[in-house]
Amino acid sequence: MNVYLDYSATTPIKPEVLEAMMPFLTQQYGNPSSLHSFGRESRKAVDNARDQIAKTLNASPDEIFFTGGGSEADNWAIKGTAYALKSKGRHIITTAIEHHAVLHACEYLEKEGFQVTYLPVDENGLISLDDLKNAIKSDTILISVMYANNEIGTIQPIEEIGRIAREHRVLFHTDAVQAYGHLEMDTKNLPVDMISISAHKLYGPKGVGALYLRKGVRIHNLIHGGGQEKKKRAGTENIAGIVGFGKAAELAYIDVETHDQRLTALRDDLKNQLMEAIPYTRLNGHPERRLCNNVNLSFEFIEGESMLLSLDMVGIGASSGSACTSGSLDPSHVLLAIGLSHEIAHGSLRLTLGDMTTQEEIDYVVKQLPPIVQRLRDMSPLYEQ
Amino acid sequence: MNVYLDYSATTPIKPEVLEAMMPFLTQQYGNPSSLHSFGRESRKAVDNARDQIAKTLNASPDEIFFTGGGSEADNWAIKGTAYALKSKGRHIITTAIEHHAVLHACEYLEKEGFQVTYLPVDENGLISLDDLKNAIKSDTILISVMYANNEIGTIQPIEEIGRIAREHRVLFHTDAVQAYGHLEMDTKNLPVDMISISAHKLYGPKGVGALYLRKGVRIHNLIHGGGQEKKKRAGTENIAGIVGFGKAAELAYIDVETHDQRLTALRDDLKNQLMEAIPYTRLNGHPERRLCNNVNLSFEFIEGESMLLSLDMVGIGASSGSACTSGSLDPSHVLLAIGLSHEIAHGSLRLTLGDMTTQEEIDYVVKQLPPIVQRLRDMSPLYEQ
Amino acid sequence: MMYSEKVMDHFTNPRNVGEIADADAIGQVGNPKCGDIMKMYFKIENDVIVDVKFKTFGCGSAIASSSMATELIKGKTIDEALALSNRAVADALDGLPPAKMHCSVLAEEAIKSAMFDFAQRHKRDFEGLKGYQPPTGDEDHHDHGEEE
Amino acid sequence: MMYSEKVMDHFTNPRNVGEIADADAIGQVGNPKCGDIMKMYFKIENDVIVDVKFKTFGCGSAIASSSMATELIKGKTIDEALALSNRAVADALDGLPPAKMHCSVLAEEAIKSAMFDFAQRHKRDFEGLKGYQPPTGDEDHHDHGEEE
Ligand SMILES: Cc1ncc(COP(=O)(O)O)c(C=O)c1O
Ligand SMILES: Cc1ncc(COP(=O)(O)O)c(C=O)c1O
Ligand code: FES
Ligand code: FES
Repeated sequence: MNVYLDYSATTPIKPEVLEAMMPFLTQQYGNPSSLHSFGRESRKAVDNARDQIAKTLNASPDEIFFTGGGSEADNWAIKGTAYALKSKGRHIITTAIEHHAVLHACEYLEKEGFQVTYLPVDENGLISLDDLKNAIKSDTILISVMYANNEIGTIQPIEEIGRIAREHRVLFHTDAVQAYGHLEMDTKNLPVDMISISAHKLYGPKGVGALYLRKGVRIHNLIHGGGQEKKKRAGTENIAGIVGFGKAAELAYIDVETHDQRLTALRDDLKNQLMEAIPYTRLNGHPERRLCNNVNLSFEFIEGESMLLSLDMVGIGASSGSACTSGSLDPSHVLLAIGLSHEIAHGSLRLTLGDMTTQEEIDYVVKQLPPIVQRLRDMSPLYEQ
Repeated sequence: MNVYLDYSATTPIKPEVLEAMMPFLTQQYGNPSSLHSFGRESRKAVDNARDQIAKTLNASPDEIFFTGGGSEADNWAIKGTAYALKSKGRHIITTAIEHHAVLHACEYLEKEGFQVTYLPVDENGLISLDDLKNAIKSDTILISVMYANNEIGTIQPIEEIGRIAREHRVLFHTDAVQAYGHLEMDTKNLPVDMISISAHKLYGPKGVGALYLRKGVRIHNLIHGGGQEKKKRAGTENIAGIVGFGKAAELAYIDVETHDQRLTALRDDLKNQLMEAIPYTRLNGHPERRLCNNVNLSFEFIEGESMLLSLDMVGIGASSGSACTSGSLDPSHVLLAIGLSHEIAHGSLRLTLGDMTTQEEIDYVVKQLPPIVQRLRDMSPLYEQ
Repeated sequence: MMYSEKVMDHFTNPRNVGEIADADAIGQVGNPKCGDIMKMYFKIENDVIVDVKFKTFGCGSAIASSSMATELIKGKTIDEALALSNRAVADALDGLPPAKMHCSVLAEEAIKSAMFDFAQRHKRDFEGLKGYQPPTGDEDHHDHGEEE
Repeated sequence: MMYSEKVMDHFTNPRNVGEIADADAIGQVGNPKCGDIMKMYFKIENDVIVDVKFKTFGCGSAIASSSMATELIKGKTIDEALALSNRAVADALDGLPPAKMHCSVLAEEAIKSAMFDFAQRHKRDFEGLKGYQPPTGDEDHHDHGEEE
């Protein structure tokens, strides 16, 4: 049996999404910037995708700018704001548990003369609003707090953060790459200025993302050149990718509530059964304020990669920490930030569910995982019966 | 009859290329950063594509870094070098006829405190090596000269430029987005440090490019984040796009000479017949040192967009100036740089040929274009019989 | 760039193309540098436009605007012609893309320029020319409507 | 991360897992902070390793390296065991990914650490331990082999 439980790393493309993309991988190859008919269909397709995404965010289409992925959107929002406002101030506030696309962009800016405050989080992964308020200085130009965490699924109080940002007239960016497709976001009510999203997390293609940029917010470009994306993001558009993103976004928000309920039930079943079956286990992330598809557990005395390997051998695809860094064995910065010791952080497992996940798959994992943990514990010098 | 003669704007994806991509748009959706089997095939596919491209450049695979397109590669090379070397110097040399991805990146850097010299070109679009030598100063950190121009097809003396750059220990970047796929580039012999390329110009998908970065050359990242691309370009890889790029590159270089000869013959036939049939016409770009697929003609007394519209009505897709700016009617900076007056620059037409171009198509254009030009001239207040 | 069918029709079959040898008024606006020149020739009898022709160097929407504008004012009085706004031309064409609205402005201006010529030749004053300043070549360098 | 079949075999069916209650020598290296601890137990008779067991907290290649290393030295003399290099362990596993070479280093070091323990207990000197410094906990913070 093959069970993919790594939907937060990436998702398969839905058949309807691929179908929408296919014309643009075959006959409809024109460049949208071209005047001729070959290009016109491409232009329409990009406009349509922009409308589809705008609708899901209750935004105006001209607030949506396509990028080459979530990381580019994050880098653009952060560096673009920093460079645009550097004469106003050089202080940025973010959190200790951001995705590396945000963290490393901030660290880069630190080397370039900016100051960055990394807000700590509590044991559930939540930032404190008081910490945030205290961190804001007269030269703070940007607050960047992720909507939901990719490792532990914790959902931040984005609306409250946004209100604080507004009060202090500081721009607010949120990395919603994991939240988008799961949570409703209404930009007419949500006080956010920039939102990063990425197609491949919601059954769209890899290599395409977008930045929502509230009307009137001016940041520098990250990629200069041709006049695409209203001169804010140059480069011949990835039409097929953009069309797929639009379709995927539309599908995700057709009935996001049912999606949420179904996944939440499966998630809780998986989590509860595993925690019952395996002693010395803790749940990472907030018990309630968490993504409907995220289970993150730490099993004491064992190490994550050997668990992943063992799971892989029985056909289960999972992740320990974030997929982006699992090539290295450095313990996840997120797990350390919620207070886990290095040893325990190393023994963490992330199982993320998706639209194709079935109860049967959950049951299979619940059957397979406990003996794997036991076998590795039996081999571990840290484990004493 | 539908005749696409805008291959320099973008190309259709070849069936073999799409076939190679399909698995990664369907079952093989794993994230290459994941440890499990779902991700492993993706990892292999990216590695294979990197090998394919490295081979065409006679480079090592670890000198190839995938990006979200040619514009990103250009921006990365230029800004990445500028920021990395800014303590060494702040002077950059480029040309007046670069693609906007290079020009606007340079203009942006000027606002950020860098100095940029824009080398002029002669009436054929060639820079002067003496001008280049004279422009180099003690604080010059980068020379960026495009391999072949996207509008007029002129091919620069890249090897000589590279040798001058080496002598002066200045990094040398070339935007080869138009040249790649047509011209042989052997990085073992060519003294270049960085090369930008883009898949959609050689029958690969849109939204994927690459930067060749010679081993040992250190520039700053443009997109920070996860550890992809040896930590030089973050973001979940566009696997399908990368696979398509690899395949397209391989195909392009299987028999690049035959490709060149065939297109050169068609190109010259098209150019000669049109110049014979239509008076007051000039060829733009170098008569010999030009891309095998580029015809660029100026027809006096008329304006480009109305020509494109008329051609479109008979099924012919072409471009006037670069596709990226044809939304605006500003005359092409390239045509002005080779000395054309504004009026004449406005009346220019670019016809770019490709692998699917046939003699029949050429004949069709030769039949259709002259009456179109005549009709527009008859309507023009600038034209006197 | 997506033009309406009306625009395409007037671009493909422009009405009133040509010159009038003994025109009573001639107006020319635009600048070859910008890629657009519009020239209009008028026959005027008793302040009524009995004939009008144009020649245009410019984009598709400039040609269509010339064609439509000349159609709209043929047979009209000078005052009616001066009242023609660029928006009316654009509307009659079922709209123009935002970046192309200025092409219709050229048509409005070409008419005004010709009527100014007529007024000068006959030492006349027209309500619609109040405050009118004839364009002076290079200055008429219009914004190409690019978005920032 | 692509492991050879040999690695997967030794990871799935590790040889010599366990402890030896009355071991003649024990070696432990690694650091739980880094996510890897390797502990080896030896029975030694006449300077020959008659039995060896290990326990490992670590990644797949650490477990496979422990298994392979213990196999390679079982029945060998102390001198032979001390001559075992991490590369020999990796080679016996048909190679390890570059970022995982240090896991085989742990195996080499666990053996050295145990032989040092044996040498100390019996006040012996071994050629292969010349210049050997036992690891001191926190300092043994290895580079995780990430590329820059
Ligand atoms: C010379 C040149 N450089 C850069 C680019 C930009 O490449 P891309 O469209 O892949 O961003 C293009 C084409 O648009 C080009 O012709
Ligand atoms: C929270 C978060 N931000 C950003 C990213 C980066 O997105 P992408 O992989 O599309 O570059 C990811 C996923 O990798 C993510 O989970
Ligand atoms: S004449 Fe139409 S763009 Fe200027
Ligand atoms: S033990 Fe294998 S990575 Fe450190």
